[in-house]
Amino acid sequence: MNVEFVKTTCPYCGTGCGLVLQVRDGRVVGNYPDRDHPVSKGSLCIKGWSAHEFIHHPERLTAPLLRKGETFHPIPWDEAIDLVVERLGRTAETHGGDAIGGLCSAKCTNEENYLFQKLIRAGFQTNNVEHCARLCHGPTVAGMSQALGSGAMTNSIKDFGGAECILIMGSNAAETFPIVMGEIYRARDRGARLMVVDPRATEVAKNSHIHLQIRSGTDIPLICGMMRHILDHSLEDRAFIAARTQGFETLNEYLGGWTVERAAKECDLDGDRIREAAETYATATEAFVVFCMGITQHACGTANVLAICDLALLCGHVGKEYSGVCPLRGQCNVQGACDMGGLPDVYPGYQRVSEPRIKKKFEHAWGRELSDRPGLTVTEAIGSGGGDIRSVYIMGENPVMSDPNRNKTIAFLKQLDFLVVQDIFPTETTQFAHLLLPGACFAEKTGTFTNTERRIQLLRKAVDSPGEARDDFTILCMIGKAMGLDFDYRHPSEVMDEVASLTPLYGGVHFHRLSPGGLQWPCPADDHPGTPFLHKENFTRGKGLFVVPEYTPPVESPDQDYPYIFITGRMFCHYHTGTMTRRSPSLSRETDKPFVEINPVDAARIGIRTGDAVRVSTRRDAIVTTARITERVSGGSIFAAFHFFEAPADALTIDALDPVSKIPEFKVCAANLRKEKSDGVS
Amino acid sequence: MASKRKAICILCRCYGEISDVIDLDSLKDMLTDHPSVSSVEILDCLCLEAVEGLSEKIRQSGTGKALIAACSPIARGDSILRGLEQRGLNPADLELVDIREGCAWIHKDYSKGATGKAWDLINMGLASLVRREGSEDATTLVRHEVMVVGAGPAGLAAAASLGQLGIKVHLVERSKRPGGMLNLISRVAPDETSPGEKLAPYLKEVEENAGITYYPLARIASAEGTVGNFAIRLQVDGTEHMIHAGAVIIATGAQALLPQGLYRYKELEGVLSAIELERHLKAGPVKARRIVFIQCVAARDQARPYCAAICCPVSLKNAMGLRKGNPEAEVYILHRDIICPGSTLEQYYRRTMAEGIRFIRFEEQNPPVIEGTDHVQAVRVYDAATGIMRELDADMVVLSTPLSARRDTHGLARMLGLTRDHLGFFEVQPLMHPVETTVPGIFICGSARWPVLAGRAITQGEAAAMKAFCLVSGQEIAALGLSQFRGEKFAIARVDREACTGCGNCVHICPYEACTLEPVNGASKSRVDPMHCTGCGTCVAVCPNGSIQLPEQDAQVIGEMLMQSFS
Amino acid sequence: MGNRISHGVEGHRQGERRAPKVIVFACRWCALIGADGAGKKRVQLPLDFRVIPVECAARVEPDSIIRAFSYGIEGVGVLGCHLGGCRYHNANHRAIKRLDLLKKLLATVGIDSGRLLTSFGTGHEYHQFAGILKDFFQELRGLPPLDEWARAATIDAIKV
Amino acid sequence: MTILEQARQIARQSLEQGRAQGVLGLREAEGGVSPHLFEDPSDIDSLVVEPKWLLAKLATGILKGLPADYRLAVLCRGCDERAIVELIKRNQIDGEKIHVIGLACTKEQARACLCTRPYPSEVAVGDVVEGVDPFQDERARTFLEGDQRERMIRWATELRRCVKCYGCRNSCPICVCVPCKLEDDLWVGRGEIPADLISFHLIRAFHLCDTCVACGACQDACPENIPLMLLQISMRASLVEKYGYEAGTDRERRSPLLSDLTKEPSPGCEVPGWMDSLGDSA
Repeated sequence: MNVEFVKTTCPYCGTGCGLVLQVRDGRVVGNYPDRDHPVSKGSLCIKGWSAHEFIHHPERLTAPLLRKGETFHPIPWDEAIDLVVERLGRTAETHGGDAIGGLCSAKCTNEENYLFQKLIRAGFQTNNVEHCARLCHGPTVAGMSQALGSGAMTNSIKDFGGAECILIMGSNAAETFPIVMGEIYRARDRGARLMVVDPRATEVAKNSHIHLQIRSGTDIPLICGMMRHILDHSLEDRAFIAARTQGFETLNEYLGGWTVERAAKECDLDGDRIREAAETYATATEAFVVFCMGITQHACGTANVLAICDLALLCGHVGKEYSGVCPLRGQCNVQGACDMGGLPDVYPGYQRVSEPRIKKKFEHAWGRELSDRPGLTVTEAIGSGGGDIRSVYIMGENPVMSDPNRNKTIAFLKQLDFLVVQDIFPTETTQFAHLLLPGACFAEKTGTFTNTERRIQLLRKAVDSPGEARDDFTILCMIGKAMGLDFDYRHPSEVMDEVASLTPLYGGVHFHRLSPGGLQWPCPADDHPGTPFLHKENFTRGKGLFVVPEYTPPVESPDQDYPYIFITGRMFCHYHTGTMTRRSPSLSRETDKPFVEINPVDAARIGIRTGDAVRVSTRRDAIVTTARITERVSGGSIFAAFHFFEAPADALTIDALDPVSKIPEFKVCAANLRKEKSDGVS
Repeated sequence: MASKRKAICILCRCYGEISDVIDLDSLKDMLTDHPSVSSVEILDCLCLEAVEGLSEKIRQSGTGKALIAACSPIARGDSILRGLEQRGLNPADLELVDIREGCAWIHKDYSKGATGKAWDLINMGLASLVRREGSEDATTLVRHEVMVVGAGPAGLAAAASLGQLGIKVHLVERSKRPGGMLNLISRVAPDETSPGEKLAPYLKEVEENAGITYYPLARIASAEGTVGNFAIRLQVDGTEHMIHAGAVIIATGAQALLPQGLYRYKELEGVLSAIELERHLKAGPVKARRIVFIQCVAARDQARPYCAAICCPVSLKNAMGLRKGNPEAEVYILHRDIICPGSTLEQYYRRTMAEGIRFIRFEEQNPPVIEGTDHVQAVRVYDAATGIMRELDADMVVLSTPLSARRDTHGLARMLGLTRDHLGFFEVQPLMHPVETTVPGIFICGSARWPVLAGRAITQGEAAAMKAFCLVSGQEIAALGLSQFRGEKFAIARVDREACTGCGNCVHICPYEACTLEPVNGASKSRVDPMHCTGCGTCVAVCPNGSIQLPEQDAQVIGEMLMQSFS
Repeated sequence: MGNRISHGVEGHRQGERRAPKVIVFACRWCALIGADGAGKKRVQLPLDFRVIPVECAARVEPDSIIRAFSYGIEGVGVLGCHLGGCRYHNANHRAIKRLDLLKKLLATVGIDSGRLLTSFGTGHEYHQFAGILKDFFQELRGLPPLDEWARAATIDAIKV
Repeated sequence: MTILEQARQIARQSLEQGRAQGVLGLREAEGGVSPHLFEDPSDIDSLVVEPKWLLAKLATGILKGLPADYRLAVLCRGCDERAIVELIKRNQIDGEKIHVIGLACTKEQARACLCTRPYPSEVAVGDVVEGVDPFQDERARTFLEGDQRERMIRWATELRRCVKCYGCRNSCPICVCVPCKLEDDLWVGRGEIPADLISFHLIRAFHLCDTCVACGACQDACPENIPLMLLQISMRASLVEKYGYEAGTDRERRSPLLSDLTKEPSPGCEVPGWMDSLGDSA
């Protein structure tokens, strides 16, 4: 018998915790926290602890599957590869490269994402490369790069511990980033003030000193009100503003139109709470703003992010070890997928496709002609109802579950000429595919993830993939070679070396430098130690830029037909579309039932008790789910987690987009609620 | 998994005793749409209903499960349940909820509150009823034989009376002669008969009754099996015997202490222990003129904080014996208290005083002192009554020590799973079970349990014989029938082999050694012996993951009851 | 499940805070007989207690006691036979040891160990049972309500 | 010889001299430190003893799949060894198959864990240092003594952080039950955080009342830094005081909670040794 312990990185959220997989005779039999990991320090959340449970699940895809009518049939790899090349090629010939779309994956490694976008860009002269970052931190990337020059979390997770004040906006970190939350509690233990902005009374809110329970989508009024108050009492950091920022005047003017009272009215809060919050944040010597989907998933997402940057710049709370603006990135490698150019407008390292100099560099490196037209975002592509996009290659994504207005998404997928999906399990999306390619899960591959604090960490292969399944690196190389691209890499490390040579951010990143502990980018050179926090002397863009955050209220607001505000989000024991967590026994044991949170007052009015079946409907669609009566949601709003295919919350969500980042407004739409006669679910 | 069938609810008005306080009609309304209720009925007085009618009603209700909300089990409830059982309803399908003693009568002035409470109580009852399962009973065939260990007065009496009842008896004795302790003593207290006459009738029975086999010089090599069928391997000087018995009677007796190192014993001539005196008396008249008895030697002290309760009568008897041998003899009994309970012994005590035996009470903290160089000359004692120090000339001092537990019985205890108290005596079922050990089918009598005089030992022997007879005279024994207690019981613990981690908590805590660990492909799993389990549930409370349960009231039931307790 | 009735409030004088809820695990060999006796003698008792009959005090899982507290039940009683009087060969000795330790744990986390009433051989007679119960309610009324436990778990508490 | 050298030497010897076919310890490799099953003496050079990383639980898992004649040596700290002893008593480990290499903790480590017994029964590596009395620790005391209401609030506030990762249970060497009561909503509410404040934590704590070896794995694993180990301290103290019992220190002795009052502790009066008997035949 052979027992091994393999250190690797957790495949769930962006915290990037360290796992030690216990392997026996080629099977992962256990999973323990890594005691000397820089981020997780021997802890894990419930998902991390059960990260190994789905690896050997019987439903894993184990061979390429070709659709014949309604069913799928296994075919050999070479056939599958030829088919992909042939079909995509045909589309490109007949409709041009821009008729090809590719979704890479925040669940795949940097190397795989790099190869994927290289495949699409070099292979078909199109920039239609996208992934789910669009749906979480699109606005963050857009907003923060505009204001600060970089879209990433400015600091390291450990820095939270040193702050005096932490303002958490639209993040239920206790459920979604438990390990980060631990660091925030550490700060609280040392006397830091916690302030939480959230329409729901989440655990984070309950454990904070100030909970600003705003009306959904009124973050900008709140922040403007705070900034107004800060200026009125001249609590702003004049020196910082003078030395390191520009555009203060325009903002100042704009804020003239704002008063705490007006803000209070918009958010329906008590003005004094806003004042208290403003003073607490401004007077702290070291302060963080931590934010997440509650900020970004709005039609005004980018403006929200800009407002946050303004607030931070105004008080000089950025560019220091214990101060900063910290988006918590959702997926284990969503940061990396963005870094690797999994976006329609940039090459790896956020180098604009529209910039001729950059284009040249990559054309030279890849030996192919490239397109300078930014590609379509996934939301635009689907929103357009298709037509321009004829064939799609999806690697490890499940848009049917994750994208808004599900019916539209399905319609889009159905009208495609060719859809190839590469995944480890059958998903709601794979059922619309023409071809399925069996990929490898985190325990079966070598590569790197970049976590939310820009830490590039190694993934170490522990076991072989089941059956014919191949790790996505190999699959991409097979396709690339078949298309005649220079894809003969022997090992993912060679890909990372290529990345290093082309992107300054990763300039000094090589596998041999990554253990233990990994490296935090920017790491421009081989002798560069990495960067724990950004914008120290200068902002990446030089000076910090104040941008006016134009306030636009939510697209849909409650009316008599749809009297409730419908909020979507996550819960502690499941992850995103549930492809992995719903197949993990201990997580399913915890909850395997969709639910909707309803405030006791509303519940009493409609006569609903916990456990009752209820029908939630919006202008898009309706779902039947189980009621959970709780004061976590305030009267007039209801909340549903989007992990459950039985009652997909995203059948209901609205596909109104943020003009800049094209993120949909997942967090607010109008919904109706009624008791379902039969105990439909239970 | 417990079946979730619905139950019929029968509510009793008790001629207003209940319904005047509790609003039964509104309870009925609410129960009607209760998920686990099939139908509801209100009766004026349950106990006047013919039980046949009732049982029919329950059968017709279809489910066979019934919840009866009426008076307490101790009032009429239990008897109603028994009645229904006798008419073939499964006790596990019946639940009695006490809403009279338990509710109406104790909350007279709070009608609304009482009704609410009744609702909760009924819900708790339903929760337990719909989940409850019954223990499956186990039965075993009975051998109509009994093994009696020890042929002292108790053992002989037991063997004899079983023999007379026609039961095959194996009488096992470690020494050659039967008689045990009585072989060592001169006469039997308090009636002063000779051991011979005392034992004669029993010895006769044992010798003449063909059904009784006597095994002298026997050792028990091993003992296995449970009530109804024990298998015992005997070593009878050298040769091996295999015997089987439906029940076992322990009559191994106790042993005399020697007062080693006390009162200059073995150091001075004329200082001897009670048991030695017995030997002398047995041999014939004892030529001593001044004899001093010292009581409570090595008894009622730190090391042995008990009173053997027979040393006093024995010393009185020996004093009289000495007087017989030599009417001139002066006999003093130095005691801490004379313990002679019961009218017979008290009479005897008075007789000895009348005979001129002298009694002097001393205190534990200043015991008598023996004087003399090589032969005892006198005893100095502080007379607690008069407060003066007395010096008694003595040519013989008798140290009367208590009986103590045999030290060679731990093997036997281990083999049979018997428990012994910290003094080494075998333990019995507390309270109304004087001759029953903690192991079903094993009974005990005589001084093995606690020091007794021969007469008492004989009575106990006969009592144990009767108990054993009741057990082995039947054809088979049902595990459920073994409960020595009145009323129904939560029968037999059940182990979920899947979940059991084999931690052994149940094995170590079970007061009846009913749980054992046995290997099941590589892991060890707990197993419950239905013949030993009394359904007390002690194991349930220490099982870390609830894999051992009482089917009649498992964790689910308790949990549900808690959930329902306050609606 | 089922309908709900509000009750218990009348159980005691106006203005007094709602009576604590009590669960009593009663050994059917003694305390249950005491409870029955109290009924027979029609002794008037506080409303808010529920008796769960058990075969022996030793059968009561500490888990179920803890669970009761987590349901907001403010007092749990475990009433068994007197030492040496256990029908199950000193099974109650084990209960005593175990519950004594449980009290330690409860006390550690600030749940007054008085909330777990363990009493052996004292509830057999009707007046004893009634007495124990009344005293228990008295003691519980003296303690801060248990739901403070949940309430304490908000940030304002950190300030103390 | 440094502690590390001692550890390596002993580990190497137990392999070379065949005292064990494998040594379970920590290895410093390219990825950093992680547990490792050393079977080849030449690997031993990569063996390390820091950080504190408890191996009892791993050992239990590994032993289950090993061939009957395989003997596994485990590099154990005091708590680790105590855990192994408890596991042997609870039939989770075959005592014959396991061989303990005792490693004594440093003063600092003892202080960090508030460990009363920072050393194994036989110390092979390192030097024994005095244990720490938790009741002397300022912070610990606020969780154990003093005003009850304040303590209640302090605990509630701590436990309120719980994100129900089950890390405390998963990392506990003693917790081996499948299924586990904590996952049964009969005992603990499911699907929401924080975990049911009272039932989750007190049931978990009490299940370990007489088996907790105070290794602190539970609180080391807690992402929200809840001082879980302090839940056990007064119970452990009371067992020591009442019965002189400390979990994991004696392979033979069973928990006093499993025996009745007359036997544990035995209230004196053994039948004294000097007593002999006349036997039955004079």
